[in-house]
Amino acid sequence: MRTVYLDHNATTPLDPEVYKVMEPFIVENFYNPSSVYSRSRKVREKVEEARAKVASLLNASPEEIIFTSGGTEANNQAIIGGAKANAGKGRHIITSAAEHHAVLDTCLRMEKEGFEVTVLPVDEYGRVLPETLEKAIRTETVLVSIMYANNEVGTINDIKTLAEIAHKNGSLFHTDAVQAAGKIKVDVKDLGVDMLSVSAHKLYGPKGIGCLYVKKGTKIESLLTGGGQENKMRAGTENVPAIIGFGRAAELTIERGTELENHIKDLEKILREGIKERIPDIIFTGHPEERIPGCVSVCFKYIEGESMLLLLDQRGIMASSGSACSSKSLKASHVLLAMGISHEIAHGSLRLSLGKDNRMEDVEYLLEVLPPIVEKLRLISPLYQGGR
Amino acid sequence: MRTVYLDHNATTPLDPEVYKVMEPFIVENFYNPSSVYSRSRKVREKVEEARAKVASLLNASPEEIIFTSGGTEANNQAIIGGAKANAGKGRHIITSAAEHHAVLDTCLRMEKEGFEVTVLPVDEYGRVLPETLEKAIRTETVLVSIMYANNEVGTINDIKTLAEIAHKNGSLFHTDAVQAAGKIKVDVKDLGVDMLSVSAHKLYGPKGIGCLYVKKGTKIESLLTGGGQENKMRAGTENVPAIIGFGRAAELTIERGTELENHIKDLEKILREGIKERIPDIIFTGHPEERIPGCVSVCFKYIEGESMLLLLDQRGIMASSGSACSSKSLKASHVLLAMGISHEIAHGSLRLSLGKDNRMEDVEYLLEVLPPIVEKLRLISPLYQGGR
Amino acid sequence: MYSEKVMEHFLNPRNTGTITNADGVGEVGNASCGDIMHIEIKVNNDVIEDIKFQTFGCAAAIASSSMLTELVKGKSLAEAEKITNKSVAEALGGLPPVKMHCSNLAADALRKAIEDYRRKFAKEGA
Amino acid sequence: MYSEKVMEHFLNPRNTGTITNADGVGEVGNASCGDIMHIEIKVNNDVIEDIKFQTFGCAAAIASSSMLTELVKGKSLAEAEKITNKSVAEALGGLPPVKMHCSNLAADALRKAIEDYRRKFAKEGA
Ligand SMILES: Cc1ncc(COP(=O)(O)O)c(C=O)c1O
Ligand SMILES: Cc1ncc(COP(=O)(O)O)c(C=O)c1O
Repeated sequence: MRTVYLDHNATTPLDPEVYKVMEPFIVENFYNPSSVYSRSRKVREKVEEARAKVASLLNASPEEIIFTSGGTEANNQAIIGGAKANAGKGRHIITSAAEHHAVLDTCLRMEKEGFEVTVLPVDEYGRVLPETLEKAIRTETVLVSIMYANNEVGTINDIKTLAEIAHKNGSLFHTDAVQAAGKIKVDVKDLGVDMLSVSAHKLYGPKGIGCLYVKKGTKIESLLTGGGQENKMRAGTENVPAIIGFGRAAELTIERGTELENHIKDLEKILREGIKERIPDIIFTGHPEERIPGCVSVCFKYIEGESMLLLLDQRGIMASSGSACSSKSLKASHVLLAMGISHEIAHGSLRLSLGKDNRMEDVEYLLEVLPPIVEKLRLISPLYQGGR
Repeated sequence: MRTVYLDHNATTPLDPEVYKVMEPFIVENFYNPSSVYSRSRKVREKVEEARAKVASLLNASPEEIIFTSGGTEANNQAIIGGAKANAGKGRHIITSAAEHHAVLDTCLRMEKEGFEVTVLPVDEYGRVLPETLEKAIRTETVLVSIMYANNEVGTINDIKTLAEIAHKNGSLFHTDAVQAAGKIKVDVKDLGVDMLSVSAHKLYGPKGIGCLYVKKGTKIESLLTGGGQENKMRAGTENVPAIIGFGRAAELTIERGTELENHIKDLEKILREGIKERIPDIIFTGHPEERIPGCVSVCFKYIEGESMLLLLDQRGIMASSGSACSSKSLKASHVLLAMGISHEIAHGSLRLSLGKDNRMEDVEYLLEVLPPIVEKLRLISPLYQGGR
Repeated sequence: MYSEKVMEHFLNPRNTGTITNADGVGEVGNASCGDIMHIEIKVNNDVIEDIKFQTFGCAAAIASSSMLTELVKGKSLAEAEKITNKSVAEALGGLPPVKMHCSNLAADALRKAIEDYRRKFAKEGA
Repeated sequence: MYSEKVMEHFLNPRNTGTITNADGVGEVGNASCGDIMHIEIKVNNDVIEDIKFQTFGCAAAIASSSMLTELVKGKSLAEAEKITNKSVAEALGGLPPVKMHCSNLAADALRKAIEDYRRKFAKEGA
């Protein structure tokens, strides 16, 4: 059966080029980079080369990169480590209602540690408006964490402006750039952020590795204590092949430049227009322009997401409804609800996220398969008047 | 040049059999196990199969296994998560002076969170004596964390007795079994522990993955918050290939049974006797019998460890001095010092740790190469009277 | 995740739609919890002669509705009322624990439809 | 980790050992910090005619000692005293930051040896 992968926001296929550089470090060069013998030192060199490549993707310095086990750990590290190390400033944290659970839940958890947390509302597109932050920020605000690009609807926040507001107030600014890195330019200097999270498996790199950028001079506590790895900021024997793969994935992202972005934008346009033409009673969610390329988030009235996904799967199409991480949960997406979409409509959400290997045929196939699926489900829906 | 790897306590080579099962999940089956389509569900099944295998190695149930990014995270999770979730019992933690930094430093860090920490002394062999624990334990002791086998000297603690003492007192018992799993039998039921940490790369599995066994009914807080992975106990997209590799490594460990243990013990005996015969003024450290197989820890008087390692490296022999993780630090091993060994002697420590691929020729080669190296360094040492 | 039976019913749901001049109509659930089940029955001599459903919800909800209609079609009202949400789930070869709540609706909707029928019938009979 | 120069000196240390009837002896460091350097010199007409070292320590410490002896052998005491720990490290092509403290010992040991010589010489001269 034909298969079409349209779930690149959940995870991306590992680039064979990335695999090529990882492979020699999986079996053959298995050495612990902290050992003193020459083979270990060579592994250490490769780890440091990878760090430089990741730094370069973000326009950071290598010393500003802490490798973590993924985006979730990077977010936890930034929030817990950043807030605790700077609690002298105050014990107030600000985040937004559209954050990934790795940020939102981690912030809320800090309430147990005596922090107060403000969850900013977002507008109908999922954006945090600068004036909302202006109003909520206080002298005691130690940390502001607002995502760069949303994983469900793709909306991009104006991080530069938001970071400026935080800095004017003397607060740290962290952004979860897990969905941004690899899709749009991520320049920590230009954004002016203090901390920024990335996950390799969202940019054609391996799973189990990510990083936190920490601007030089930023005080943060480590999350994992133990051996002095990662400049004492993240203990644990380094996941060497994954780090090396992440480095190569970062390098390939740089090499691709805006070419990939344009290719994906072209496909996305046809996908959107095709859906709009073929299927009535739909609502596209997310910002119409300020959006990462390739993310088509759409709600089909009268029907429910999981049913759609399973019927699509029957035809070899892989997509998601709401966040991949909460796909087992029965609640409607907190992101869509935060954007003011009703439960009923939010339940009918479908996220199609394009990636570098998608071709026009994939989009055409989706456009052929999706309309009858929506129609089939609508016909058995008690909410659909057309069916009565 | 001939190379002989004698640093298996630092990390082990990935078993090609393990690699074989991982490989299809690195590039081809890259799907996120939390997605709903069939290819993801197949990946999820493999993850759960791996969990069952790891559980079986430890004589645990699959639901009792939380996958983590390695031994360090498992230790941090156990200590922070265990102590915080049960702080109602009291805010006192007990650990030992011979622990790996991932336990020792994590316990000490809990002082910042309002916990009191008692670091138990160890005997000359590095063991925690049950009576020492008896004396230190109090009503408010929420958690006792004592390692199963020591990474530097190989000494095995009497976990069963120690866990009983903790339980009589109503305290949780955690053991760091990172150096035990794969080398000796690890049976959580027989040991009677509440939590137990394992790291895959120490048993011919991949780096970047480990697990924490948490006995059914044990209350613990998660360390990383976010998506609801690992039964809400450990957020983050699963490191699928590593988990599958860990499962296979566990299975191979079970299959090997005591065969490997015996092979390594035979080599170890010859290694020890050979060193004793050929080099004077040495001190073997660790317990003479209660010891994991393959770990030969020895101090050579008058000389310093790193010099030895570099000269061994010149001849293709890879070994370590003290813990791999602290090899960049300039302090003498805290484990050897805790055992009452002087700084001067502790600086001259060498750890040779055998593994499954070592053969008699490797031992013979080491025994040929090591004595002249020790002699050379002694001759330029101001502490060595033979040199004057 | 789902048993073969669940998938089979989800992909080929039986007895979907509505009945013209239904004798009883039942609906449970609401959109905020993610599932709505609507059941219509045609009753003759205390036997469910025809039954149709419409469901807004996940695969488990759709399959449960479909299975329920199969289980009760041709059964007496008394027999049909014995059907529990649990027996629907069992007939489907089990549901994932996280989805058990979805099958909780089908039998409830049927019961409401029977109640509705009884109410009308009582009136007519009176 | 180490420069080629460091490794070369570590693998083939120059001027190791002791001098019979040395004119000056200097020792610094202690075992608990992990490094001990012992230097002996033979002085003739205020020139270091011979120098030998013994070192307990890591590769950086051994290489630093060896390099120091090469740097000062044949030099006048005045010139030798100008040698700093930093210049030893530089001559070695640099040391890893974490190891800088090791080279701190070599010049100190030499200075002690020169002091020792001066003390003896002063007595004899007196
Ligand atoms: C916006 C965002 N943040 C964080 C994460 C978590 O990253 P990871 O799965 O690598 O832990 C994800 C992906 O699931 C994400 O989309
Ligand atoms: C006893 C012990 N505990 C914990 C660890 C840490 O394990 P990992 O490197 O997998 O984080 C190690 C290995 O370095 C160890 O030997």
